[in-house]
Amino acid sequence: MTTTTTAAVELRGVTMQFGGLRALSDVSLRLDHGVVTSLIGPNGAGKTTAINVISGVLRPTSGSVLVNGETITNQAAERRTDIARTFQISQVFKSLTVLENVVVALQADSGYGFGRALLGGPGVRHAEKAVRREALELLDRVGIGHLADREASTLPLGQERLLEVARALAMRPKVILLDEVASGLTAGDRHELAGLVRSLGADGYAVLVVEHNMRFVQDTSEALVVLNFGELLYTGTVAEGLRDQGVMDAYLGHATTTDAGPDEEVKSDAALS
Amino acid sequence: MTLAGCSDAGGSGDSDTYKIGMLAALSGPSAQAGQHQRDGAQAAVDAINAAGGVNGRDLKLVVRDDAGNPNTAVSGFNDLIRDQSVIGMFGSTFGAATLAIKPLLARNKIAVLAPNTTHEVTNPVDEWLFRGIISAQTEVEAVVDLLQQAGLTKVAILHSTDAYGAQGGKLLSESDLDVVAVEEMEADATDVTTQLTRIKAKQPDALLVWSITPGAGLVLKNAGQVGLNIPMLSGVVGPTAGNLTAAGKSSVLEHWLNVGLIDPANPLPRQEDAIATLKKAHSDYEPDVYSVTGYAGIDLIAQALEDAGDDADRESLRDSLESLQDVDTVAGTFSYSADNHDGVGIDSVVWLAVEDGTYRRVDDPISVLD
Amino acid sequence: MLRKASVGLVVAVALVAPLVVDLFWLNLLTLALIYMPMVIGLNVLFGKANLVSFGQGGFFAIGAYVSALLTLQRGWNVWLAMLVGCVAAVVIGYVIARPVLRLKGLSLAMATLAFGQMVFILVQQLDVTGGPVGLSGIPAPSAPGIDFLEPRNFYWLALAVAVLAFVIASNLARSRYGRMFHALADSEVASRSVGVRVDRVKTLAFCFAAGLAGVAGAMYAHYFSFISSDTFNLELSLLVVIMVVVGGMKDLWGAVVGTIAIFVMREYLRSYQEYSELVYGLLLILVFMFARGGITGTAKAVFRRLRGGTDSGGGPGAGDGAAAPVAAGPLPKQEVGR
Amino acid sequence: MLRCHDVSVAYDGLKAIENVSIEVPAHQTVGIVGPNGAGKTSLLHGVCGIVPLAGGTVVFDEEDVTGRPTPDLVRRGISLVPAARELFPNLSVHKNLRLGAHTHLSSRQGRTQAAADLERVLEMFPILRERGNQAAGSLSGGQQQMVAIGRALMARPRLLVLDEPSLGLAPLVLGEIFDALHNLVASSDVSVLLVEQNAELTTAFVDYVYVLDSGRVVNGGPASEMTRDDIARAYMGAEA
Amino acid sequence: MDQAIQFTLAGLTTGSIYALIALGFTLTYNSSGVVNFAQGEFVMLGGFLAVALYLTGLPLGLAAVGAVIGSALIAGIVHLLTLSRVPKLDTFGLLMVTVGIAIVLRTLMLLVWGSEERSLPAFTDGESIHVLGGTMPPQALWVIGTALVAMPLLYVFFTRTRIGDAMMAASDNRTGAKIVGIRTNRVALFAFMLGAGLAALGGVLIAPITTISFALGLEFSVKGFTAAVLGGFGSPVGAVVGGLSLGLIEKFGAGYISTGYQDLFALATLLVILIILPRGIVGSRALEA
Ligand SMILES: Nc1ncnc2c1ncn2[C@@H]1O[C@H](COP(=O)(O)OP(=O)(O)OP(=O)(O)O)[C@@H](O)[C@H]1O
Ligand SMILES: Nc1ncnc2c1ncn2[C@@H]1O[C@H](COP(=O)(O)OP(=O)(O)OP(=O)(O)O)[C@@H](O)[C@H]1O
Ligand SMILES: CC(C)C[C@H](N)C(=O)O
Ligand SMILES: [Mg+2]
Ligand SMILES: [Mg+2]
Repeated sequence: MTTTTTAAVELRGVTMQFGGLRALSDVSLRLDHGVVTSLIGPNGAGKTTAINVISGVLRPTSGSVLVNGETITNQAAERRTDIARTFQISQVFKSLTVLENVVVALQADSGYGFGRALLGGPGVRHAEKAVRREALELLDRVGIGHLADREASTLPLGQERLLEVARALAMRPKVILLDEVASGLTAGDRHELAGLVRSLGADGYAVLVVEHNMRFVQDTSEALVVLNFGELLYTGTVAEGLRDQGVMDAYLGHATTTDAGPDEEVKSDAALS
Repeated sequence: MTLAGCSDAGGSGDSDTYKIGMLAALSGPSAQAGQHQRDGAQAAVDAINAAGGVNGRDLKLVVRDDAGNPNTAVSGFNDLIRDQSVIGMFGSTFGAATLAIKPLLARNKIAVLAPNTTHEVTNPVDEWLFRGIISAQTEVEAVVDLLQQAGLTKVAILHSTDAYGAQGGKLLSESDLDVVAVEEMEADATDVTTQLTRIKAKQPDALLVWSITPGAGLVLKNAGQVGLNIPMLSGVVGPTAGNLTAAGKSSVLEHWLNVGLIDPANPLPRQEDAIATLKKAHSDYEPDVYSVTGYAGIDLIAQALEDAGDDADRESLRDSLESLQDVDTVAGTFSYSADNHDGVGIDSVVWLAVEDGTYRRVDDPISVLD
Repeated sequence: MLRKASVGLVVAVALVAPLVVDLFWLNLLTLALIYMPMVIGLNVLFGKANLVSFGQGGFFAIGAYVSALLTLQRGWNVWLAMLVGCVAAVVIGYVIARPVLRLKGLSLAMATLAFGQMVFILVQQLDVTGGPVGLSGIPAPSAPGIDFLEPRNFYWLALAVAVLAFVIASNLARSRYGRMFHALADSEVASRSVGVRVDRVKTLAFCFAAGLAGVAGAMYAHYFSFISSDTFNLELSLLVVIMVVVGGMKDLWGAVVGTIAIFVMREYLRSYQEYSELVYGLLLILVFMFARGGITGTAKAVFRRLRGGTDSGGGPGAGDGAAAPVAAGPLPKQEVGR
Repeated sequence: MLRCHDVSVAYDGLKAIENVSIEVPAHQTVGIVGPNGAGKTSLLHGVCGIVPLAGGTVVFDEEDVTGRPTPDLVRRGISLVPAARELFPNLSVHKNLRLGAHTHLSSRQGRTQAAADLERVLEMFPILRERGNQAAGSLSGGQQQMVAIGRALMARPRLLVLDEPSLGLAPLVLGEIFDALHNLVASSDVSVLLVEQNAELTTAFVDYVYVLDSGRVVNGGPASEMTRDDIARAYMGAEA
Repeated sequence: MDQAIQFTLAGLTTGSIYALIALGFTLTYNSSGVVNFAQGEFVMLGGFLAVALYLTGLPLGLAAVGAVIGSALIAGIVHLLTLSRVPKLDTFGLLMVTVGIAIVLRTLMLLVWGSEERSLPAFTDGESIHVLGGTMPPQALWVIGTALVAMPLLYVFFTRTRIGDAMMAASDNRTGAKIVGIRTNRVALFAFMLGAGLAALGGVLIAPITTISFALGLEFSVKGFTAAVLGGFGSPVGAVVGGLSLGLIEKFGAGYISTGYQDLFALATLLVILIILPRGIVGSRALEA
């Protein structure tokens, strides 16, 4: 882990409150370029919330979000073009084809203007052709190029996940946040996806992987962040993290604990763990 | 009721009938007006045919629904004139619809007799467009005269937002009366107590109600509810006979006065035949302004056809309409000329008060107002 | 192939029709063509971006009155006035887009309905519009050698405008904006996350629809030469929605088909007097019960079935075997991770 | 208990599964495995009447229930946990769970029973007790999955149909759920039809496995006799 | 001051009718996602049936009850013929079907009962009631009272009864509802009938103070819909709050600003409220449609 350079993304003391519930409590963490980080924790620990805060879907109650050292806490989601993400509960554009899903992301904040869109013409056709080619490459990269012309609503679960990954890549982001992308994939697909994720790290992206499958975590990540009831439980390497007693107690099992954390309301979560 | 449209679509132009086109608001909120008008026109056609027709030929009414809407009126109009054998037209029920077809008449060379009070129907005069009822000005003139005679000059106005109500309201408020309140209502409103409350606060001598059906009926109901008990007057569209029955013994009725055309129970000599025919044809409602104008319109067209002679066509019908003089109809005594397409004036007005839940012609309207 | 053929057929019919039909049908077709841009606009707004507007009648009225008044009272050239009428609709559309587009679904329907009704009331109440008595004598457009009072000539004009509206709308639908409309309709949060400026894109769609309604209104005023407030009531706005949905929202052709179908049906039924509304209502019910995709959607579905169901209904080129679920599902992923 | 014979499901005229025959004997657990897009979900939805069958028959409890609407099947004792969860997002967690017992709530006995069942479900997923009044749509992904499973249990099914129940569940919870399901099958007359990507879990849990591929059953046998290899092949290019 | 009282009374009376219609919207929407634009026609149908039954010589009370039940039965038949057969349509498709239903009902009423307006005698005789200087007909008390009783009943119905739960579930997620054994078709039918019955009740109640005419349905539908959205679509409390607010806004706008602009004022207020509170005053359950 490179702590000397500026972090690709940094959360500083982020708290996210939903009514009486504190989904994130004073969480600080960082993602670095070229590093795949896994974020794990029990159900309801705040993992998706963290992704929502980083990607701008949610504004934190307090604390700040930095990208490349710049504070962007209040920037709208659509302006955070350096940050791409997938959704735990799939959000593909169902009425578009698989290819068009990717094209939307490729063109969202660039491309010809409204006037040219109305007039059409060879310039537009040319741009369209180019972007389709590019989209197809991305689809091939995640392995669903052969589905390019299918309507996304007809995809089975597994392929929806891969499409979301392709769509995220299409933004040409610096940071990629993957929320349980491997869930619902067959072991074989998961294995291949792990390879893809590793290669993203190697390509210099800062990648955040949220997963419940430890095999996938081990296969993809060097860094590990563990959340528990909205609190940071561990940051460090994957290898050490998975052996950490606290992490085992809270998340992986083997033993139960009554340590409920400071938040009154979520005490009984502990029983669950 | 028959599906009139099915049979005539072919338009065979058979030489033993005269086809008269009619545009009417048969659907939409004011369907009652259009339907009564159509019923009246049909009754006239049937009566004329029973008496041997015109120039030995039968009349035939071809009706199109325009829902009282200007743009559908244009389609209806085009639908009617494409049948070359339609020789002249009557309609439409509402002024705005008539105005929408006004620009098309000269181009299609077809005369239209319009049962509308709306000022613009005859201003400017269009060669092909004739008015078949007293004008808004005439109604207003009659009311203003009467109020001045009665010394009730401090008045309030409640008018509907359609063309009839808006124009009447405007003319009244520009008159010499001392207008203390002008309130508006939708003709199909369901509650006007607020308007009446505001009016009551101004303490006028009289209330002038200018609204197409069913607006006036509601005023009648709501006035009692807010305790507004002053003389009320309306133009040719007042509460319907049904409204009067429903209102029962409301004290509001004691001082209600209508600019009218007929008293069904006590017709004028020129009206007797028509009223009898209308009553026979439609026993479920009393003849009203709409059925009466429908009836009178056909009478006028029939008279013009007769004048035009055996080989009447669209143009000669227009010419003879324009030269009609002193034709007695149920809606008044009509005379046209090249620069006057209005037909009737204030002498065709009949004053109607309410007695025992129905309209009665009164010769001394002022007495109703005190 | 088939598409090209049917487009050719439509064009041929549009070109030949005015030469063979009588005045009644010519007027009906002209009217349909006049309304068509408005329906096309709503087809894009509703069918693509899933933003419903029950207030298009308001923009139609703005186009009509602005253009009519500029010519009647200011003596402007008709063409210029129509253009300004359209621009006025866009500007008003822009002003209300921001606040109104934060709403969705039924709330949006209500808000736009309210807007349309507010315009209606203003038109009814203001002196300058002539209220229910209306404005008469609105001039027809003029061009050297062409008399637009001649109904056939106005037909050509209306046809030209409708075609233009169709072409730019179909360009738009196939452009990156068209895709973004779909995307934000499917998932706003995902759209934002891939960088779609949702508010801006929605506003563009809304203004586009407003502008086309404005054009239609301006054409309407100069065609009839008479307008009055009665025309611009709620039923007009509802009628536009009905045309869009009956024609089919998924396809721009739906706007064309829907406009003509509803016009022809309504006007043709008028001779049935009181019964016309009954038939109209029944037809509406039947269309929505049995032809969910509207006329075009149903026609497509039927056609697909006739062809033996090899098309998965996906985008262009989806008609080959690769789209069949059985074949497509389990293909091995050779290239993952390369 | 459940016999599907030559079942087909089609979307827009295109078959997603074709002539699939499977059987779930009473008191047994049956798993269906196969690659993404094989048609597993389609099969479950066809059985439960969520999508219409394009062919074949479904017999439940010796009675032909082909083409019956879903609510009827629920009343006969078939409960589905769909992969898409299909919760009532705007209703509270409690309401969601109680609605699971909807068909029993008309009798007093059913209501007391439901109250006890609710207690059991909340013991199984204590976090749901905490979140009782929260709208189900605002729960975390895993929490929603718990509600989906809990809701199905509330119906006291005799055949529990689970589509990828492990989706989004943390390992600890997952283990507990499968333990609980195991106990349920052992202690009552519930049968289970399970679709699950997690091969270890599946083979450990079920008595019998079918392998589905490209819309057809390509293999099947008692879980104990299926080798790891068989299963791995079913998932295509598996690593183990 | 007297005027303000008078406007308040008028506003509450009119608002109560809006509230009843809005409650009907709420019912059908909550159980089947149907925004029933024929709701206003059922107001009129109720009124017409009551008049027709009354004219056969039935006592007023029986005629009223008969009209409400009759309207609900007719609604049931309509639903079975139409909406029951298209459970999969989306909100706007369903809405369009109800627009068609409205047109058909309106025309049938016109053909059966003609275009003449109808009315009923007041339920209770007596002079206008004087309240703090304002007056209102005794009938207005019936109207207001009924709306105020209907709201808590419906609230309890939705939140405390099994069938109420089923309705909420069915509208929230139809597939989900089927999965837990709810017969969504029956629920939808029942709700449609109940909603129509409520609307018909409104029609019966106002028949003595306003006009019953085939043409007024659309107006009532629009006002009821407006009220429902204003209060928060899908919430029974919202329906009543929205209905009463709309009635008051209209009457005060008309009373203190201008009767010509009364609707403009009401619509503008509605827009502002929606923009500030996109989910209505009470808060809608219907996030998106
Ligand atoms: N909009 C919301 N309103 C109320 N509570 C919320 C909301 N969103 C999330 N929560 C709560 O915040 C907590 C954290 O949720 P989050 O989705 O971040 O969990 P997670 O770690 O992603 O869990 P999982 O592994 O189950 O996906 C949960 O208890 C959840 O119920
Ligand atoms: N609504 C639909 N419309 C069209 N095709 C569909 C639809 N739903 C599924 N399919 C197709 O049917 C096939 C089987 O899909 P299904 O969802 O049953 O697979 P699955 O085995 O459950 O996959 P997964 O493991 O990814 O969930 C796929 O090819 C899919 O594309
Ligand atoms: C007096 C009525 C017959 C109304 C009249 N036709 C008008 O609208 O102008
Ligand atoms: Mg999560
Ligand atoms: Mg599946």
